[in-house]
Amino acid sequence: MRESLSPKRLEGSGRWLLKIVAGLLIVFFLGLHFVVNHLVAPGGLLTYADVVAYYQNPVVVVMEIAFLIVVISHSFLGLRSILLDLNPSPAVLRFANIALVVIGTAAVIYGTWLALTIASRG
Amino acid sequence: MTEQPWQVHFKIYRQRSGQKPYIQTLTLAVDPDEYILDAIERIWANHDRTLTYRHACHHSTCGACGMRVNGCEKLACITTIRSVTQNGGNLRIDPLRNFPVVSDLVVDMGDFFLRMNKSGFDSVALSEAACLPYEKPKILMDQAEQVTERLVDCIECGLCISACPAANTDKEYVGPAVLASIQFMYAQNPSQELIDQADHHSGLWRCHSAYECTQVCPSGVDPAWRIMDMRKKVLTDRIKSIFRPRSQEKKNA
Amino acid sequence: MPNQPEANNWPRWFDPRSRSLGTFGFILNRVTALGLTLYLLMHLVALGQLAKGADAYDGFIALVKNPLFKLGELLVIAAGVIHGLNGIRIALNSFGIGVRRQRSTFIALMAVSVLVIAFFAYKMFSEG
Amino acid sequence: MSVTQPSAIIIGAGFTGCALAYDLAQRGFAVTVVERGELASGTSGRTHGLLHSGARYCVTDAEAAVECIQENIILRRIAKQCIEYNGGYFVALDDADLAYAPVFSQGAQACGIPVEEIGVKRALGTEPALNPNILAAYQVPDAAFDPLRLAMAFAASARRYGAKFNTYHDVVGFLRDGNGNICGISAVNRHSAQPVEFQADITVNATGAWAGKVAEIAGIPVPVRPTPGVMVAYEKRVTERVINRLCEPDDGDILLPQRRMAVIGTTSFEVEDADYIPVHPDQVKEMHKRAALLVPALVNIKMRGAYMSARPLIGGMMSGRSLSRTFKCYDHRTIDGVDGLVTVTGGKATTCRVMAEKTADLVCQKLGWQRVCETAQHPLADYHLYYQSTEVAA
Repeated sequence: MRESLSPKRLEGSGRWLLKIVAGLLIVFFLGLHFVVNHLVAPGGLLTYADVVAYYQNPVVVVMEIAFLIVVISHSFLGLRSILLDLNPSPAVLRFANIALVVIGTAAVIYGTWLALTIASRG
Repeated sequence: MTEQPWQVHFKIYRQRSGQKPYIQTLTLAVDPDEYILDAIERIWANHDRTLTYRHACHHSTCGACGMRVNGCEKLACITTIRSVTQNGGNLRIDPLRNFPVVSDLVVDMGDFFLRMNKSGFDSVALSEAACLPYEKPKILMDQAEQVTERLVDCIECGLCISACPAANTDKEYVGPAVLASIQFMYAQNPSQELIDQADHHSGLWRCHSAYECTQVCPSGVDPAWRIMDMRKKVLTDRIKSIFRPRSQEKKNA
Repeated sequence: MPNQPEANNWPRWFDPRSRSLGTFGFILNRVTALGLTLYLLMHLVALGQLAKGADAYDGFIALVKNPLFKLGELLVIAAGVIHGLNGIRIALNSFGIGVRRQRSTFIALMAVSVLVIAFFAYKMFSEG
Repeated sequence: MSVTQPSAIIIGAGFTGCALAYDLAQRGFAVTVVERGELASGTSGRTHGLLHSGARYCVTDAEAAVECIQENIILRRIAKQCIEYNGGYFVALDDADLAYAPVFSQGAQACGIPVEEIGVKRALGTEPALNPNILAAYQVPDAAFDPLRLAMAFAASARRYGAKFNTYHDVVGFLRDGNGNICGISAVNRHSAQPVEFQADITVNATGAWAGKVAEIAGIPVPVRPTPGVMVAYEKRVTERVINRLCEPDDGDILLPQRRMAVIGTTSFEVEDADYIPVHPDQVKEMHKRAALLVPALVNIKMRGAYMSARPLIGGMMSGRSLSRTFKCYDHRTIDGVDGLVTVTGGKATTCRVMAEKTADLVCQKLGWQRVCETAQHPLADYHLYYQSTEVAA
């Protein structure tokens, strides 16, 4: 029997649900972002000093990092989903899996570092 | 017919097996209310005996004559010429997409039928089940007398698979008709096996909600609705299974 | 040889000819998804200027104040709004909610996006 | 005669051809089916889809009626996968119909068809769309079937026993041995335009309405006249059961539910060539009128399609409907002195299995092959598998 007829679970309900939940969280955080941004820095974050001041609030730091994590998760799961649409070979998919996890983790670490760095400059 | 016949330019995809395709042009006087399949049959009978095409029932119950008419998937047997072109207009006829072309307008439905078979698709069901759940017919008489059967709506014509943007690139995607069949069978008799057939990367989660399948379906199966319904069922089942005690899990498996 | 798409025919994802409204939804979502991902990565790199200190960042802000960058920024907002609203529709549909009204929902949400985008455009360009 | 496996070529993959392929393959033949188009793309695919109880013919053609009820029972058992068995009603619309009722009832009973008079009230209660002015109603075991899938189920079963199906192969000539007997055919693969030859101990011409044309290639006359009739499909399934008019077989006397549709049929006239038969608008109009007599609501329901199907009626001096509808099986050795060719034609969809059985009996007898028919005993293979075997074979 051809392998195509035996289901593989490269993207099952779990990963898919994660993408949707992350997507909905983005909407939530984006709303929160606008509200907090408006309350904390009504004039916008157009200068370095503004940004640093903004990051003095620990809620902001936590929120921005969480936002980054859901955005990265959603977009990278989405990228993987698009890749799956192209019916990749197992080797390509394995490479993509590793690449996405590595880049995603790196982006989150980098973002976290950046946020903490700015916060520490207050 | 009171109306004058129309002059229509047929542009038909032609391909001998293993050779390069080309477009054959043919101008025909047609009755605008003539069905496209009848026109094709006439072209074969009177103009070009080498043309190959699939057909059987000529009234949308067999699903053999699916083809693309001016780019859009149609059952040729119930599509009138009037509905797709005008007098002096063009009529482009292509084979379905996402199926291997055997020759001209004939595509190989083998794997698709095998997948339908695997989903356990039953072409006859109780009347109650054969319709879409959201349009259940009114029970017109006492229930006891109304135990009737029905040939179900899906005629396995493949139009939905041809129109689907996901099937367009992923040859492993089982496609709308098969997922609809799984939903249909699951609604009648839920089983873990059917869930497993749907819940994988080439199944339910490959759908990207373009709703083309429902748009082109000639028999109102609404495959997109069925895919979404099956998603709901799979997600509910998976979430429930987290809270289900292990002993019960075994029982259900 | 299950479905047999021609090789490398992904460009057809973006070909709406003789397709229905649903395909426009699909195309919009895919284009915006790719655009936003690209933006996300660029954004992260650009914000690295913050770490370099005040001068670097303020210089960067001055750069993005030119109209071309503003247009780009508007595109990002537009993509975000479209992808977000459309995404909500698809998420709801996937839980079986409003599937049969997906067409009208799509039209309504896109109308809302146009309004929201117009609002942002007005706000951004009127403030100079 | 031979201890080695006998071989057979079957020309035509309609109901008869597919059923015969199954029958012969099950009896141990190496079967090759050659078909000009797709499976069931001639008359078979375009049938009304009525699995006759036989009641339609119980007065005018008892022989056909008996065959029908026997095969009805068998097919309901072996081909359940493509039959909706809801039964049918015969309804009287006027006094003439009412006068026909006793004859009908007696005829049906004589043919062994379980017929039951049900009250008008009950008929209208179960089929509310029926003309409220009906005068009497009888229930019979009619059923509706899916034409293509019935052929596919037989073909899938044949494949299980090794039969090979060559669709899109045009027969262009017959191969002859030294004695002028037929030992095979030459054909053209229409997919590739390549010529191809098949050899076999026996060739069966199962081309129905085209049997005359195919036999003509071998210079043999077969008196078959294509006798088309029109069918009109409507957008709505107005009844759950088959509705027949209680009268002698007539135009537009059967209304059949099929999936979401209702299909009314049919007419009867003769043509020379069945390759392309235009749909006559006046016949469609006539059907529309007749359909409205049975179910008045059809007047306002959109037409979905109209099509022509050419029955293979066996010729003689009489024309049209009065011909017997039972099939005929010709051994061309006894009629024309040409061995190796058998023609089977006539009949109807409901009786395709028994036609195949009788033809296979004749073929076995000719070749001295002693195996009996078992097709009535086992359910057919799932029709989906017709295609699967393509791959296995390839």
